[in-house]
Amino acid sequence: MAIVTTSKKACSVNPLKMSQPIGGSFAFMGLRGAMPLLHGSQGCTSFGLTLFVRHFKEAVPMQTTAMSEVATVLGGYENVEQAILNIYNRTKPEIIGINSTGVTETKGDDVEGFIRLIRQKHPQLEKFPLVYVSTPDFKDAFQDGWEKTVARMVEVLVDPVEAGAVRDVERVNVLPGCHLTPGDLDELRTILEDFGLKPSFLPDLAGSLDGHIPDEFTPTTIGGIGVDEIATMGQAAWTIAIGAQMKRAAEAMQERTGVPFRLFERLCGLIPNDEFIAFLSEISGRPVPVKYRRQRGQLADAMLDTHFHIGGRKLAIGAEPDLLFDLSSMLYEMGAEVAAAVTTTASPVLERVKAQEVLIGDLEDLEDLAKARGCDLLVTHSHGRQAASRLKIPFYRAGFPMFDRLGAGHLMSVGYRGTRDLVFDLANLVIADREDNHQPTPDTWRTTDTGLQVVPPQLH
Amino acid sequence: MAIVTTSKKACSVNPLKMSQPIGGSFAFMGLRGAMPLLHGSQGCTSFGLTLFVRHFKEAVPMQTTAMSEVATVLGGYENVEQAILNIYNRTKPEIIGINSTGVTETKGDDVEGFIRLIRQKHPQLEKFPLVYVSTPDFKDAFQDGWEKTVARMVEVLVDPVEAGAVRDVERVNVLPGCHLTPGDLDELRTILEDFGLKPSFLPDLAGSLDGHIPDEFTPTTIGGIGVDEIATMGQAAWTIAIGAQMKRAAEAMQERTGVPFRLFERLCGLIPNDEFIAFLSEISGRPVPVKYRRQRGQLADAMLDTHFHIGGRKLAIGAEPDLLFDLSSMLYEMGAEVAAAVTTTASPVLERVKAQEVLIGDLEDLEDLAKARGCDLLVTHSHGRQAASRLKIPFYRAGFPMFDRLGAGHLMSVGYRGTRDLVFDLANLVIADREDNHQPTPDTWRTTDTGLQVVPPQLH
Amino acid sequence: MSSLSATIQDVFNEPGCGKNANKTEAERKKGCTKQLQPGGAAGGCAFDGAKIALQPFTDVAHLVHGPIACEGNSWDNRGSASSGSDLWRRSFTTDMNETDIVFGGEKRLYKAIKEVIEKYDPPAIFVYQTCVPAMIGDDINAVCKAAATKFGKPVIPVNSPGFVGPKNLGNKLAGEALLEHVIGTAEPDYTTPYDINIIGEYNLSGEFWQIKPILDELGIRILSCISGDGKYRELAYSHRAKAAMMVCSKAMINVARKMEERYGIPFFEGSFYGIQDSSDSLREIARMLIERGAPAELMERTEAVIAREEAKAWAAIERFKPRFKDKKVLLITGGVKSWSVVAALQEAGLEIVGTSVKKSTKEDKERIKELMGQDAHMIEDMTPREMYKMLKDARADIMLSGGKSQFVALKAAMPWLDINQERSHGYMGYIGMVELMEEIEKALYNPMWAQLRKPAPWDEAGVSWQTKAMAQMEAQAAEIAAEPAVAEATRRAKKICFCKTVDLGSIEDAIAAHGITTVDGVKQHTNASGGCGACKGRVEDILAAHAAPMLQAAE
Amino acid sequence: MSSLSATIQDVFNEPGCGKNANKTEAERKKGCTKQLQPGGAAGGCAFDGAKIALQPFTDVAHLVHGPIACEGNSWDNRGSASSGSDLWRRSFTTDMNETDIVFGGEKRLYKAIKEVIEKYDPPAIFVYQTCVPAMIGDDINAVCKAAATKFGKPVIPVNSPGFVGPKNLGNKLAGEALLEHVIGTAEPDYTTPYDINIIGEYNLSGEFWQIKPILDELGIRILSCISGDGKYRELAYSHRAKAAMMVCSKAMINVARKMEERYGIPFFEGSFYGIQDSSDSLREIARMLIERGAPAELMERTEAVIAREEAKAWAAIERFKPRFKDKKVLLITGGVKSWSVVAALQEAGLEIVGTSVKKSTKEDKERIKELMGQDAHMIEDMTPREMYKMLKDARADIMLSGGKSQFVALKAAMPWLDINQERSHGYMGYIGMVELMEEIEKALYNPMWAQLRKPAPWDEAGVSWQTKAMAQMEAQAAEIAAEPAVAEATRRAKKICFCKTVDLGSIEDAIAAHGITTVDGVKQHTNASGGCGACKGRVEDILAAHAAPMLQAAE
Repeated sequence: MAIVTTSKKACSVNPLKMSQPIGGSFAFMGLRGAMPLLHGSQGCTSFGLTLFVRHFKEAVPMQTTAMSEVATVLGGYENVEQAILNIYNRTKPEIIGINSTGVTETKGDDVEGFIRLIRQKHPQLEKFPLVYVSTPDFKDAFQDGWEKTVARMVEVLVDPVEAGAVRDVERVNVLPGCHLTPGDLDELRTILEDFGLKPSFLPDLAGSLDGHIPDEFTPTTIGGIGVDEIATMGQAAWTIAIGAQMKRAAEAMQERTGVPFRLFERLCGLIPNDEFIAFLSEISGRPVPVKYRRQRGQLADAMLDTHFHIGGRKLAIGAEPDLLFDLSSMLYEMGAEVAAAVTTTASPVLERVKAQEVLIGDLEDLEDLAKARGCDLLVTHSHGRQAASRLKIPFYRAGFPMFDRLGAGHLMSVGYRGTRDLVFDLANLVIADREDNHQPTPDTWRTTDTGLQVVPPQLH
Repeated sequence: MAIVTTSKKACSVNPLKMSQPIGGSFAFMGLRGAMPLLHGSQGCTSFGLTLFVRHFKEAVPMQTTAMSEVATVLGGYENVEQAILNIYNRTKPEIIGINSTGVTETKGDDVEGFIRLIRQKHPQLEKFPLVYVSTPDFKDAFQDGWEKTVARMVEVLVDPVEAGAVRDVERVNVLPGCHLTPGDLDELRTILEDFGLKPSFLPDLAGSLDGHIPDEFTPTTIGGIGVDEIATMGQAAWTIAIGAQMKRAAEAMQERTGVPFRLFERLCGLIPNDEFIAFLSEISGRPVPVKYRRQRGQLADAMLDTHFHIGGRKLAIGAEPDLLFDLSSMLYEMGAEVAAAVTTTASPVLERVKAQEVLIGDLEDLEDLAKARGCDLLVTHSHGRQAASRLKIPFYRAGFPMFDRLGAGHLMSVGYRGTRDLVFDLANLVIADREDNHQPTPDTWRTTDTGLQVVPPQLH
Repeated sequence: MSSLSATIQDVFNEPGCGKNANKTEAERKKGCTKQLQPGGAAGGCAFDGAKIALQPFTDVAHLVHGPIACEGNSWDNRGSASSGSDLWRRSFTTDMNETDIVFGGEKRLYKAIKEVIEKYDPPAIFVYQTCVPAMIGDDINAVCKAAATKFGKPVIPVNSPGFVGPKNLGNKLAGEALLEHVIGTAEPDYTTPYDINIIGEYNLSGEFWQIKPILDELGIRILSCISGDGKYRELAYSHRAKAAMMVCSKAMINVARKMEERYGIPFFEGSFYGIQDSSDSLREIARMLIERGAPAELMERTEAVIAREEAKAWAAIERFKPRFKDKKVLLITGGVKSWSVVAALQEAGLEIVGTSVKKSTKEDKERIKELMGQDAHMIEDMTPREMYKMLKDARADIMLSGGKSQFVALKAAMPWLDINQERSHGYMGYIGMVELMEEIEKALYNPMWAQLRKPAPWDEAGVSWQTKAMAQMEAQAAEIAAEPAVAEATRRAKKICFCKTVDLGSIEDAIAAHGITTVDGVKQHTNASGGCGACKGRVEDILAAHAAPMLQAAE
Repeated sequence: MSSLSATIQDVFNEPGCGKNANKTEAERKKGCTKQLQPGGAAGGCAFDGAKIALQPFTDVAHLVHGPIACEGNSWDNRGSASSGSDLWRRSFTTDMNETDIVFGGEKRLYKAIKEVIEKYDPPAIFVYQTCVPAMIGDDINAVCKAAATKFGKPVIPVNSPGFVGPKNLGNKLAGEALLEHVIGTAEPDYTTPYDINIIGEYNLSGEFWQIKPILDELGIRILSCISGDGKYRELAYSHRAKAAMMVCSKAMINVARKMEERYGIPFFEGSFYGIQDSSDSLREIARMLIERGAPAELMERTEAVIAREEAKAWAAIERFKPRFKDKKVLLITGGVKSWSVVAALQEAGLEIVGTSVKKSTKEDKERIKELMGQDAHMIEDMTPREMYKMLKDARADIMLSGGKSQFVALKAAMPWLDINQERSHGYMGYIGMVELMEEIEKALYNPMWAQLRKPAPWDEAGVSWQTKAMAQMEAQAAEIAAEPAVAEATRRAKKICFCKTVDLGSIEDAIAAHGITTVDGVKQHTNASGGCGACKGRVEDILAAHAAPMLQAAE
């Protein structure tokens, strides 16, 4: 039972957190033909855009209402209207997804009201899918923006289903948290299909941001789930929500359509995947394919091989709540000590992190804790690179953004296979660090006379 | 057109090569219930065994005829007989695969003759599968041992098929070279099955050395292809041979059963996989699944992302012929210069390596060449680690053995996906090296006045 | 009028700026606030611009006052290199929460400054204002002043909320902050007749270190580089320089001009991209220093070094000539670079088949014409599809551009090289130009392209997205060509002013109808160039094209 | 009799070896060549043993004369650490080809020596003979001699072809090479009364550096360590040491004993594994040095250091007590280690539920009984299935063993720790023992085990392979227990001698029938222990068990 505390600092140093509006835009990127639109100053969009481009190494669609100082004061109706019209006319999207920002929330723009007005004024937009989500920058974090936006998608885009309607038993909705990569979604799709299930992912970043070469020049998203498919998600037999952040959307789905849901808070590690695979076997009525039996064995074996290196490690981890919970739990189960855990925002999973304490803080906090507690493995997103080089401990990049390495979209942590590759990568990182930095020398154990309790760092 | 030369040194320093008998034993490890047996002194087996155990982190079955000095002189009949009987009685194998070694070849033991005699003497062994292959240590290399052994398996274990016999159009034989990992085989199996084909892998290391937890204590191989399945391989519609080393086995198969074969010399890279997938589409009569269309796009995109880092690299590569040809060709196609190429044994593919010269030599040769030619990327097996640390250039481990990192069995280089992950790994290695060792400083370009032709190393 | 508005107006009055010089008083008053188009904008904001300009000061703590978006989404994203402190790479932000919005964020800001000083003790703190605290009225000037007094340390307010305008406005607002609060607040230990400032150079990828050894060799001391690898104290005493070089015309011209005005430091606009430019800049630095009292022999030494470096560079480039024979380059970049690298590329045997002039001044364009001839392809704004067509039509072998257009080129399987800020290679000075050649050679000859251009074997020829796009465009072109009326309609339909959506036909009609000869005239009648002003050049070209026959007619 | 055979015979006459001491003259003559069983052997060969013993000499070039298998399949596979040269990690081999086999490999070997000297100029070269050149009659002694003369550098032949016997024979043959060619060929610059040799210590994972600081502190100089982190010159003058410690009883006892014989250097057999052993060894070193002339105060200083280090170690171990309460350890290792770590583990609160005695001497077993009581589980050779049962039956919480049995433990989801040569941690001396505790704690409390022991949810309980295996064994056991005749038959069917396949019943019958009281007697009647001799201990135990009632009966 971890104690969750919040940093008391006035100054955040080396933020771990990113803002919630771009978390919202990120969710819209998983819809087909979408244009995410931030209602704010153009910097709000351009920073987010740059972050996504650096992470995925892809052109990413994202627009702005380009609020000027004057517009901010007068209210942004005109900007929202003009932005929607411009996008609608120029890029011919299938949906525009709007998130508010700090600027427009401070003023208090009634964007839902604006949209009603715009639909009235422009009949061509009457039925055009427009989803708006309030996501001020000065509250919550990236993950919250995703959470709220997906929940809102369900509320706005899924057709209600009457109780007792016939369901398609093979159809399954999957609501993935923002901590899953396109590679994770590809893997989940394969697994579900191997059980004969037909999954609908909302959102589906695997279709849009998996780094394939597009079939045409289009300024909106390419791939992703279509608005038409979303509308019919109420016909599915089950909803699978992945990550606690997706409970809200799953509940919305259930409320709207009666589709029952099962929440998997984690999909990294042996037991979580046992539960997942058993569940799929149950709902599909099919036995577990040999492939997954073998993959399970491979994971168990990988755990045995790697536990010598991961076990006993003092982990410092900084990540958004669901990723933090998932990775730190897996590493705890491999024998690592979760010595420093920092996150961005509140979540019910935090108190179940296998650490004494979880701090809602920044990377300075993480670095200080890692140093004070003698951590010897750092896991966080690319912004941790400076801390890692100062701490001189092995650094595993996890989460968003990962801008200083390639292939971020294809990293996997879900499934037996994803977990297997992850623990191999981590162990190899530790082994390489040992070779590079901790070779024994004649002076390694030449301690001053302060007692054996002071064990040299390379002994851990 | 590379010129192939052989090192003239009397002393091999830091060998790249391993011996052919253990290459033969390795092939036997891909059969179910097999016990590979080396006819030689017990050291011949124990060194090989240790090598496999360190690579796979698995208990590996391998036995020895334990030739003593006296037995060597007198001839090894008794030892072979006793070894076969002991193995047969104790471990209840489905097949015993015997390779000769330098010791017994120097004496000139007629093992085929021994086996005939043993079968006569011990009726219980009359029909018991015993495959013998001559593989003296003082000739050829690991890959050759595999090549000869698989060809011999075909000759001995596959039932002949009469011309005009009905074939199972869905059945495909796959003869993988020893440069493929269990992970590669798993991937190939998935691909073939996605085209509705039923593959038989000979040998099938994926079933035996993929690191799964076994179902029972058995001293022989677990998993792998069964002797019964091998016998029926003549019913397949096609044989796919992977790596030039497998041509011999494929030809043996064709001769014995009439099954036509297609040789894929490479399966790493875009074009080789285009050819492979197109071939599968052709023989299966099925369109290419969306999954592989998307994977192709992902690979193309990965190539674009990574070519900035791989392009222009001066590659030093040491590997057995087929792996050398495969990886160096792929890297050449990504813009790397194959500046130093060293291999272990002769092969028709060598002269098609995209280098000026291919040397049959050792890791000292590779290190010297890499130094002289300013190479900045080293690719070879784990024994290259010392050279890499002296050269201070990024080091990618490829081939067998890989004893200083975990997960060797799951590394992939085949398929769009395997190539994609490989180029990401390589590019990230280069990026990390750049960050760690080549950050610009005020003195980086402070050249002495020797002309701009002398470009500092970090400019490459 | 608030002090920020005044500063902004002041910036837009900048006489050193070519663009402003051409604007009417009224236009200037509007500043840049109008040039952003909802749903169609892409660039960064003023805060972004301010941060870009100042962040390369390495020993300063850069503290961003605002909600997490401004700093949390953007930090550690620039490739400037430091030879000393790494404090500039750390990120500091007040990460304002809802309570701060309601009750004001000044207290938090003050506490944040205190924390930064206690923990990191920097020589100075730059405090960046952003939109939200500006909206709720946080007075960062007052907070900074109070903190500076309390902690005895410079705390510099940088008033640059994002919504006041685009990046280049932010660059200038940053410059204003330096002028108002920093420059002239310290004295160097000593001065020499060889002291210069470099203004607007960020030392991306450490590329300034490609040219600095030459300055060192000549005994020329960089008193302050604003801001690449810069230090606060150097900045504070930079007013004692004898001369200055302004590297990027748009970014901090106000700093250069006002330092000339206030401290009599003459400056010139130069570039270290390209061999000729590097030599010109070195000469100009020497000339100015001599003018300000340095011994005349400096010029001889400079010429000697230039001769030596040029010889070495040309010799090094020589080896690329056979490799570059018949190779064509499309150059998509802005401003100075659009022509400054052209000469070197041409010397190495590359043919430049087009260069973008989106951000170029009239002078830039003249230089391009000089170098590439009257028929130079000068490319304005293009859609990705158009850019692809251009690549194909011009039969270019490689595109050099900034990161933004990279995906167009790459996805079209065209060799591409980053020559803007995100690149990891330095291309400055003589050695940098050789480096550029090397990279071009690598990109051009990468065997990958041929593979990527091949369609998958199961795709029918002609159904790849590129061929589809091309076929579509060619069909349209054929249609147009076949029908003169359609061709004319198409020509006239070409959009000239994107902000106000004015096409060529409307402008031509207005010119013909009203005998307009000025851009202002066109604007009055058509509203073209009434937005961001970017199309001014295009309108001028149209006017020129119409003036010629009219003049002829008049003769 | 060739010189190699003579050497082998000599080695088997080794009076220092407990095993040999118990053998008859005839048995000794057979040497170890008989103990390998075709289709049932597993260990390394004599060449392997020689290389293991000598390779830790760091500045020597180790050149293997043979086909690629001997060196190509095995190099760089040991974790010895060096504080200086890394030459020992490079691999040199003649990689003999078919032509060499036909025409002889001596020329190639000579050329290889020349190449090594030209390229690496080592202080000496060790040349290892392997099977194939031995078969074809390559005379490496002659080649080494010629090369040494020609190049003026020691070239030491190590006659250790694999087929002459197992690893431990190779260890001794390596020792013979040192005795014959190296030791005594140089003089140290100076000597001190505190000079010792350490024999048979390989500095795996650098663990000797866990104890060396203490020797340094006491002023005890390691004149030569044979061979961990050793240097050739030190080895050459090692005959000037005042005393020696022999670390591993089996490996190089011939070196220790013959150095005593030739140079009067007394030695003792000691261990630095375990706290008590470390202290005993330090005391013994001090005692011997004092005996050889060192000042008596050395003992006081030694006692003081021991007291301090023990106190620190026990204090450090204290913290593991609550963690180790009720935890049971199964120790599967050989020789000295089977009891030397027991005391420390027990002191930390661990219960040792079994220890293997496969390679243990009678003395080792006595020590075990002392420590663990008469009912100590002493485990002989076991099949993996039996080992698993043992783990379960003894309800052990962790197994400590060498790498070979790891897969049994791990696949059975049992915590396991490598305490033999492949481990990457050092466990020597006081600090090493604490380190061992840490590793045990880590392994014991890893939450992974619980997960791995859970069957997959879709497996029915009881169908995992472990449960299947257990059920099978339990069914058998039940069957046996239910039927006394079967139980007795099973008991009697237990195999005692694996080489000659002799079961317990046959031996008991022979003892009963012939009143046998000696192992030799048993052998004559049953052939048991007529092979490798490993079962000698088991036969002794059977004799002892039968002797007791007989004695009682006689009373």
